[in-house]
Amino acid sequence: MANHIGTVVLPGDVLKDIKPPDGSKKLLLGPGLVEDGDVIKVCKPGILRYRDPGVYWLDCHQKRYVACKGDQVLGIVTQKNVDMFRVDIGCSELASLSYLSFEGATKRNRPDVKVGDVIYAKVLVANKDMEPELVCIDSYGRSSGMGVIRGGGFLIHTSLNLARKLLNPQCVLMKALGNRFKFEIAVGMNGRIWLNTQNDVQTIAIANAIFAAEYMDNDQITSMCKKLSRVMSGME
Amino acid sequence: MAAFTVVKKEDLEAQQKEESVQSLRCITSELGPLTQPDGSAVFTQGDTTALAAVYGPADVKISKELIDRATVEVIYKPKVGLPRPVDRKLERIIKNTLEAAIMALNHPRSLISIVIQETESLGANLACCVNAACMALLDAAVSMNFMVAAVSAAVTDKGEIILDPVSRVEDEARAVLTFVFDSVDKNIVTVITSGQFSQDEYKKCLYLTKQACDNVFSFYKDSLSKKLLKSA
Amino acid sequence: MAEEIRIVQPKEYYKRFLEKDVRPDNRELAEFRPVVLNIGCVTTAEGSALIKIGNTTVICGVKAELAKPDADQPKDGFIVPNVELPPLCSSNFRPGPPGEQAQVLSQTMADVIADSQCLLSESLCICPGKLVWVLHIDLVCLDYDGNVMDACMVALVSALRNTVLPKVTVDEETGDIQTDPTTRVPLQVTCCPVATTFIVFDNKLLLVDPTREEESMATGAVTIVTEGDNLCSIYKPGGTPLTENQIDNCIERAFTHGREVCRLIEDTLLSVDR
Amino acid sequence: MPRDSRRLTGPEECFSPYDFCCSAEKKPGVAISDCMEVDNARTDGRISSQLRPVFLRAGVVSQARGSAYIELNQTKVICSVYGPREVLRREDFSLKGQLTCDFKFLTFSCKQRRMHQQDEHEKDMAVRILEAMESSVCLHKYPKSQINIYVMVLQNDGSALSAAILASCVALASAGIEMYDLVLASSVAICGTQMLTDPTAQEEDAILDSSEKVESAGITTMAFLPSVNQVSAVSFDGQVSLDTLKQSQQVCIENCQKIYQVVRQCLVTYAMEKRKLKGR
Repeated sequence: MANHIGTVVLPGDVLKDIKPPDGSKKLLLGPGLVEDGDVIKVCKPGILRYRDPGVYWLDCHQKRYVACKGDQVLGIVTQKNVDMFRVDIGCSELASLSYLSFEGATKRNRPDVKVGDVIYAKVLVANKDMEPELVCIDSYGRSSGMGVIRGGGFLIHTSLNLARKLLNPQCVLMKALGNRFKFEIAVGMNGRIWLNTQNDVQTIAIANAIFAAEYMDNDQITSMCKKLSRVMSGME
Repeated sequence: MAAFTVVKKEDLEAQQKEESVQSLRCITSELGPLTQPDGSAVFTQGDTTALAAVYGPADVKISKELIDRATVEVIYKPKVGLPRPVDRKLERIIKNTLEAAIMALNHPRSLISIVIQETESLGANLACCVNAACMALLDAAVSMNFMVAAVSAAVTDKGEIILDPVSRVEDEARAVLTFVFDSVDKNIVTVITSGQFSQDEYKKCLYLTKQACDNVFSFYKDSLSKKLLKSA
Repeated sequence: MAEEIRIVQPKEYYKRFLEKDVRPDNRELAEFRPVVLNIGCVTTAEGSALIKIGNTTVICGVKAELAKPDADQPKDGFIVPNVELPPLCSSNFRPGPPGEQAQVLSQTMADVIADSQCLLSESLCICPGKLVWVLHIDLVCLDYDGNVMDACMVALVSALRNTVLPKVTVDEETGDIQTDPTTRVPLQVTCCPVATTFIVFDNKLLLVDPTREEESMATGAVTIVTEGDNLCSIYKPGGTPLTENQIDNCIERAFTHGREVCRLIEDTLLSVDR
Repeated sequence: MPRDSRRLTGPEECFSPYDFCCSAEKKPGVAISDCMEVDNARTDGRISSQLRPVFLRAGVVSQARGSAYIELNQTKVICSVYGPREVLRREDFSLKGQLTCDFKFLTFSCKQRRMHQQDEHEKDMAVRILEAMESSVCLHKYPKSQINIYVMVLQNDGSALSAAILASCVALASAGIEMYDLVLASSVAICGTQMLTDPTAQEEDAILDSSEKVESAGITTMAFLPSVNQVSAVSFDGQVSLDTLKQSQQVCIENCQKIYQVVRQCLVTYAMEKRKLKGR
């Protein structure tokens, strides 16, 4: 199996030598892999990744978000219904978000959400035959950072794998930027990123830094951030 | 943007025992030239060029909605003027070809729309469009059962067969055949022919195009590896 | 009960039959529907034919008109085939301009005429650079029960074979046109291309001459146009990938079917007195 | 007119070869005398009050709810009925069902080629058919729904309108649409003192655009409900005195009664066949 890991596989490729690791009988297939009878088929172009125990998935480069259970996403409220909001999270249909799935919300006191608000939420239900459903509370009923994002800011759209890259603990971009600038950021798995900085110049700078980071490795990123901070200090 | 170019030199010939006429023209492509669509590609075969853009899975009009599978729509834009019946036929052919490749069952009640702009039609236009569309789908990472590669061949009056003909050859040829193969077991997804030809001429073309389609597939692989490894 | 299943789960319904190698209209997989051909049924047209393949009915009329040829091809006449799928023939079609399917069919007809060269546009020349014939070939589907492509092709060829044009002469000096409706000249139709359509059911079975229901469930289709011992067109627009052998098999069957249909057309032509 | 991008099109302007026939043989328009021979037998050998043989058949279109095909010698008309089906747009919702009619001469159905697009004449015909049928169909039984009649003339050799009405009537009946009564139709051509029953195209042309002026000439078409003995629609082109018109209408009614048996017979046989199929 080693020969496949880390290499690029394309739709239609059959991964014969993927077997559950000895010991556990279980084999977990991530995005891009489907079980077709007794073989495992690739259905997206991507890089095959493996993690113990027996977890396989593809790193694929994609712009369109397809809802997936447990993802934390950023969405924009587009409609208000009787008992739920419709939220655009960038997938094929609008996600639904119940009034009651906010911290401390009851039939009496409804959360204060307006059409156009940006929401940070978790995908509760993601099924190809149903519209996705969001919640803004964890299993304990707490809003662990989720809910309506207030206080201005700026929303940018990126490719999904850039979003994943930023969220990856190995990625130094956030730290590097954090050393120099003071800003708030929220990254959704659906490739939407919310930024809030001290002034527009910084917003633009950071946004560009993020876009630029897509095809950089960590060293390049750090050097880029150094350059950026130098330029910025020149401007301010 | 994952924008770059891979130029396949005539090393294709090396892989084939045929003489020089039996090779594809040089293939180049650019993945993701457009920023707005979910996936896009420019595909060039010799002087023939097509630009394809993919949107989806996106939301679909109720009138077009299918409850058990994704709606696949192809829009072919000719260089000038409104689409005429001849363009509609091309549209239909490309649509059915891609429908076979796309895993429509994975995205029910959604729309996958492919827009193809005729850029430069100098021989083997249909093949070029199909390949461009396939690359665009790969760029958008739409889930697919297999990839498709199209190759056309011309039968001259003397009965000799020329792979991937240029427009001049096409005009003079007695028949032009375009084949589309799938990447898994190289079965025939699409055959479109024009002009009269005998059965063994058909067989010959099939044999040659089948060999040549491997080049297209390996080209797909190279291009995508470059793109993906870059972003990793 | 059977009817209910047919409506609720058509696929299942068909599978049950096909397991036993028979189709719901008790045909075998490789069996064609009975064909009825009526040539010369519309006397207002220069040529006409009506074909019934099972329930599918297509009428074809050829109307000849005169026009000035294009400057760059002074010898070429015009052949203008058009296929109409009116709302009359099936509830799937709405009134208004032709839909995608009709356009594709029209184009296919035009392509087949060009590929098979059964009617050369030069043969429609009356006076080079001055006057040529325009053949408006209109195919109208009256009953849509599948396999319209094959039906159209037969109707088209029969109608062309049936077409006779009045004698038209152009005066060299004055250039006035003279029509003599009493003397009539038949069209020079050199050959008779025949289409044979197969559909792929459930990604494996090959059914010939599909009905509407079968078409709606098909996962792919192949149309093979034969002309004598030559192939005129192999038209497989996508759908389930097929192996070479499957397609070769189709070609073989297409050839035999082609000969039969040609014979039918010939016989019918002999039977119509003109 | 913009070129039709959805069809294959020929050159911009074409003309029929028959416009260039030798002048001796054909004048613009036919003289009425041409279609009348001595001892008022007509060119097709009928006497003035004689109908053409009617061939009528129900259930010819397998896909349609009901359909019919009628032949009056060379006049061939096919008609199919779809529905009742729900109205597509919500705004034209009504408790009374709505009846629509779509009428088309095939491009090759007349001596002169017709265009693909429906022209004024065809729209007018559609309206006339609708008027004839509407009063007889029990539309109140089909709320919120729509019944479509589609009529196509394969070949027009006169009396197309009456043929179309007969066809739509049989089609509706065979579709099991509830009707108060059958709708029969017949045409009469008036020229001077002559009453030509069930005129042919030649006669129609002669009367409508004849070169020499006639003091009274025209064509009456009447739709008649036999069992309730009422008239649902009358259409007349030309100019005649009022009592000649009355007279012509009388002739129409008589002819309709002659046709009644044919229509009846046709529907009975159709019902029988259906029964047999059910039995199996």
